[in-house]
Amino acid sequence: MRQHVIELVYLVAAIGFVLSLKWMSSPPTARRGLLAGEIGFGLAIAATLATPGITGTGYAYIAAALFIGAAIGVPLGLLVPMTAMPQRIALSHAFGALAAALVGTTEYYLTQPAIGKFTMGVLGAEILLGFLVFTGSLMAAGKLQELLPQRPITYPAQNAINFAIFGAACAIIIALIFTPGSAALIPVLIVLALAFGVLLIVPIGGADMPTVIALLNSYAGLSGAALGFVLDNKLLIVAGALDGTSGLILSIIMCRAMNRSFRNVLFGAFGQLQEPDEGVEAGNVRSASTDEAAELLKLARNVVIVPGYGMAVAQAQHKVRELADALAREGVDVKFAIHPVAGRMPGHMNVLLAEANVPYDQLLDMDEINPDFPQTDVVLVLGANDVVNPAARHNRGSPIYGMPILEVDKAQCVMVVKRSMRAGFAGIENELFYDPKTLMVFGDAKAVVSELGAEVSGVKDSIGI
Amino acid sequence: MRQHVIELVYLVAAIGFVLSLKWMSSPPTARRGLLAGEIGFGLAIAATLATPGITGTGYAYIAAALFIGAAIGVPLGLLVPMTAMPQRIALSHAFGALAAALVGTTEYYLTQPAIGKFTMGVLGAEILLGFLVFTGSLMAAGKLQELLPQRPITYPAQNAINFAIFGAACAIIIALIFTPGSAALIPVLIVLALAFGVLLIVPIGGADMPTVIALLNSYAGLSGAALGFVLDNKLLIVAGALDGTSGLILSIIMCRAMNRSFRNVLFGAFGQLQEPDEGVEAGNVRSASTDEAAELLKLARNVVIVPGYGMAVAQAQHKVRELADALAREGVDVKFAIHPVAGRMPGHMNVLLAEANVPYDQLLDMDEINPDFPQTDVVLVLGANDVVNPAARHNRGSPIYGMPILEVDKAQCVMVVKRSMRAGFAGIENELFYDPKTLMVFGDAKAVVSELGAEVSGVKDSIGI
Amino acid sequence: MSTETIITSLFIFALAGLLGLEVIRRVPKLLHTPLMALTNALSAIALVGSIVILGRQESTYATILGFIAVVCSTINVVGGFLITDKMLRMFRRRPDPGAVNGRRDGRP
Amino acid sequence: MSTETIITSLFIFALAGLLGLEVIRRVPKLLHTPLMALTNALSAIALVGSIVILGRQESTYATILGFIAVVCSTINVVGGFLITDKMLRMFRRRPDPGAVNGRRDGRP
Ligand SMILES: NC(=O)c1ccc[n+]([C@@H]2O[C@H](COP(=O)([O-])OP(=O)(O)OC[C@H]3O[C@@H](n4cnc5c(N)ncnc54)[C@H](OP(=O)(O)O)[C@@H]3O)[C@@H](O)[C@H]2O)c1
Ligand SMILES: NC(=O)c1ccc[n+]([C@@H]2O[C@H](COP(=O)([O-])OP(=O)(O)OC[C@H]3O[C@@H](n4cnc5c(N)ncnc54)[C@H](OP(=O)(O)O)[C@@H]3O)[C@@H](O)[C@H]2O)c1
Repeated sequence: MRQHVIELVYLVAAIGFVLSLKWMSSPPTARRGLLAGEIGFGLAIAATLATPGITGTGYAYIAAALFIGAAIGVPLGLLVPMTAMPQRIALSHAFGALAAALVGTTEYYLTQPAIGKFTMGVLGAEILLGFLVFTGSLMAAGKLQELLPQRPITYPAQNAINFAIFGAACAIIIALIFTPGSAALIPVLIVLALAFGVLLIVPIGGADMPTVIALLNSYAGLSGAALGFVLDNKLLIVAGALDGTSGLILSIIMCRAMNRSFRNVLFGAFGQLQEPDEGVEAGNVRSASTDEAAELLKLARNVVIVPGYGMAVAQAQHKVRELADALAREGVDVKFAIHPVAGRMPGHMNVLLAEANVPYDQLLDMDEINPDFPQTDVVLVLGANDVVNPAARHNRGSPIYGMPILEVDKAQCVMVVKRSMRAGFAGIENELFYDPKTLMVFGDAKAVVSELGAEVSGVKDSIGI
Repeated sequence: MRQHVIELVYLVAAIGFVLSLKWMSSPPTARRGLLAGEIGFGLAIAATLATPGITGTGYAYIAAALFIGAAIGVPLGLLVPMTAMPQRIALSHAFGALAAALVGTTEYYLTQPAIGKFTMGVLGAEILLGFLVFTGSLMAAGKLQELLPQRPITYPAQNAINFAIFGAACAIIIALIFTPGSAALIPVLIVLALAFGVLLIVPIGGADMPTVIALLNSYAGLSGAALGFVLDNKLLIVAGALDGTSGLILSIIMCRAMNRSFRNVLFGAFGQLQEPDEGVEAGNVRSASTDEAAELLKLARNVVIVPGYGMAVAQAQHKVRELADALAREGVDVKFAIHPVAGRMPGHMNVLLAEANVPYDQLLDMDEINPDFPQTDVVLVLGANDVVNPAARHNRGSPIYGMPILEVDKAQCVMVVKRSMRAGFAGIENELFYDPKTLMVFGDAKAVVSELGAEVSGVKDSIGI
Repeated sequence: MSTETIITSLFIFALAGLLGLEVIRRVPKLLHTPLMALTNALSAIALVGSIVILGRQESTYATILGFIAVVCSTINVVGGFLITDKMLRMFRRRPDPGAVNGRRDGRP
Repeated sequence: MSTETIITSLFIFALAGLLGLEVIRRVPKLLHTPLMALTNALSAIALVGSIVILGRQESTYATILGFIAVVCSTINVVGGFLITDKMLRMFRRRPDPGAVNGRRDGRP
């Protein structure tokens, strides 16, 4: 009876989860969505605590574990800066996958050898996926945090080795299906899964990490659903399916925005260290001081600001907002152009600019803004590089060839703010910087932008008052 | 084992059903949606025929029943004219509900008295809903086909009687829950349900019939899902839930388009016979011949055609298309304005005009076209009445007060084609007809429109050649 | 029906209902009539229940009611799919170039 | 796990997956980062499995693994919801009148 009430609560929680994601469809309803998710989660936990069979010590342990988890989770939630969000998300995939994998493993030891064939198959897949996502996500987080080399690491027979490991893991699962009692196979499976997770990520370049994270998210969802099958817990199945489709859709969107195929991301070793690209003639570079740049900005009728990863690194979003406001007071029409893969995470620039109180309806998507560039007086490229690289349009040899870009080179004048002539995440040269209509303004994005802001509004004050 | 394969096929069928509805989201994918539905249905039937326990005679009977059903269904599908679609749909709800109700009843007799409490409750609800929808839909079809009086029929203590019947039915279900063996109660329940279905529809006016049909659709879906609970058939549950939500959403959309509440539709006896509305002064009516009307149409720069139920009755859609083409050849800009509840069914006008090959992107929704009326030279109202009645805007006493309308009275000139000064479905006068800028062109819509078409293109020929 | 089955059924009902809400809300007004015809056909899936009842021949009573039920459902499914098909065939996006010049009158 | 349960689970998985596809496709690019944080938190629902394992104390082994699992999941759920909340708070539609005139610099 009590079990049935618990399951009914799980049903309510599942509906809450669905509504939660549904309400993420627009900013005004998103907070309601968060609430629905929280309520669903809370109900599910409360119901679970009423499960028959939990002992007194059990409750003590649970309380301790919940406390420790919360003590780590709260600072992780509140203190992690927005720029580190991709690593943060990768890290939490690692935690989540580890938890699911451990539950699966424990479940195996508690119920073996009386495990049905199908259950054993699902359980094996769950353990494989769980531990794979665990190390894979750790690797991804390491690369993003630049603790590990971002460049893809390739070695001979890489694919062969990977396939061999994967094959061995599958063979173990098949063996377990027929002799579920061979408990000794489980540690082997776990080691193989851990190794596979590492090896899978090693040859993938940092630029593809966000896609990989979304894919790992999808796998984590699958493993959660598999756990639901094993524990006959429908809430886990629903949550896993939702999580899995979310990861899948996000990775598809990212691949599409970069014009790459899945296979490519997983096996292409995108961004391999390249010889300096011959396609770009290292012509003259025109650079400008912030004074000159500010003057140009003030004279423009309209300015489009293109933020990129550099803005995130420099934490320049607040200064950007101030500059935009100052320009608006000068009567300049200011817009923001957001490339779908600018930054390191889908929606990265949106979150940062939202943090700086830029209203979200002033941020324009690539498709909306591209037709406007020919009529734009000045484009201010702020720490963006790959997403404005014209090589994507015409240089068939470039690794980013075919990726849709922000066509800033069609504007009257382009100002690029970055610290050096170094390449962006894809590791390739950008001919835009050598274009005669491009002005480079070297320096840290935050410093440059705050100077620009001061100059624009300062000059105004001396005239206006 | 075989049972499990059947269930897996049902899963595939359920996915087919979902995709089927999903692909109805745009005309280009809609035919694929239909195919998905058909494949799913076919698979489900094929799997069901493999159910263990079906006898040889059983197969013979099944073949015979399928044959008879198809022999009736094919002509019903191919021959029913588009204008009779609402009745057709009501009628098939009746068939569907009857089938579900009969299956539920049989299931009761076959398994009683060994029926669990919850199952009995669901079964009782299923039988009640099924038979209720059966007679209710028959009544609705009768009203729409004008076999029954369309005016709402009210009598003293109507609501009290309805509640009493409903209460009695609920009491019987409760009794059955506690003594599932009292088989004699079932016929009583059935009779009450049948009576309730009739009495529920009697006081509802013809104008509300389409909403009622959508609601009955929703009930039918619920009863199908309930049957799925009883038979533990997940495919039935999925199909029932989809059907139920579809009916619900359509009835909500209709209610919203008519600015009415559900309660209102079910208990309001909308459209009660009214005294001739004092709000309308029976002023002068200007009428025109088709010659004059054709002349005016040709002189216009732009014409908006507003089709209504009269166009459907007169089957004038092909002639309308010809007229529109003729006007387009004269250089007149022709658009169609479709009110959400024009006709007798959601999307009614769209289907008719599609039948006449009017491309669907030339049909404008109310919200799109309303701002254009002040700049429109001539509006041609073709057998529409309630949907262009300005009383909805300002006459608080009118039963259609608050319903959003096509604001044709804001155009420069309005031509109304109908047979007489009679009222439309809501049974109320229309002051638009007395407006000085309105010209009435009396006659059957098809006849008038073909004359107009002839005159417009005839005159053109005599000038052009 | 065990309590477990009931809860399972409720899960499926809730998920399918939410899915229905999502999916059907996206159907444009344009296609509401075909949608009604299509759901009509799909809801005739109660046919699978009546086929089993009719086929198992457990009592005369069941046979008679099952027969009627199979006939009714078949009418719906056949008619419903045919009508949907007929309607969907009619929807065209752009006029074919000839039609604008009146060379085709659009009659079926 | 009986075959019946498996089929039920497959139904639920399929329906939830379809629902996920429908629902998540509608999330605008703008909200993709909060979406990732939110699904992160929700997927930590594996917590319900680990709570039971930890609570039942069926073996030392189970207790240890269960403890780690509960801690990991709790980190995710708490962190995930907090981050989502933090991000969603930041989204504003229109600049408040004062902000345009630079009276507020938008810093948190
Ligand atoms: N967003 C996603 O979801 C996603 C997913 C997958 C892949 N990616 C990849 O990530 C890349 C995103 O492109 P992007 O144009 O935004 O960035 P980017 O190509 O990585 O370029 C960033 C630029 O910012 C500059 N920079 C770094 N720190 C700076 C600072 N403190 N001040 C000023 N400038 C600074 C760097 O130049 P200096 O070192 O000279 O300063 C660098 O060239 C693409 O390659 C994309 O494919 C993104
Ligand atoms: N579409 C839906 O989903 C839906 C749902 C619920 C309710 N309704 C109700 O249905 C009504 C629809 O409004 P409507 O403006 O389309 O139609 P209407 O108000 O019913 O008016 C139709 C008009 O067409 C004229 N007519 C009939 N046969 C004709 C013929 N052969 N030739 C020329 N004219 C003819 C009639 O006038 P004469 O007799 O003088 O010719 C009548 O006034 C509304 O009241 C609406 O609320 C529709």
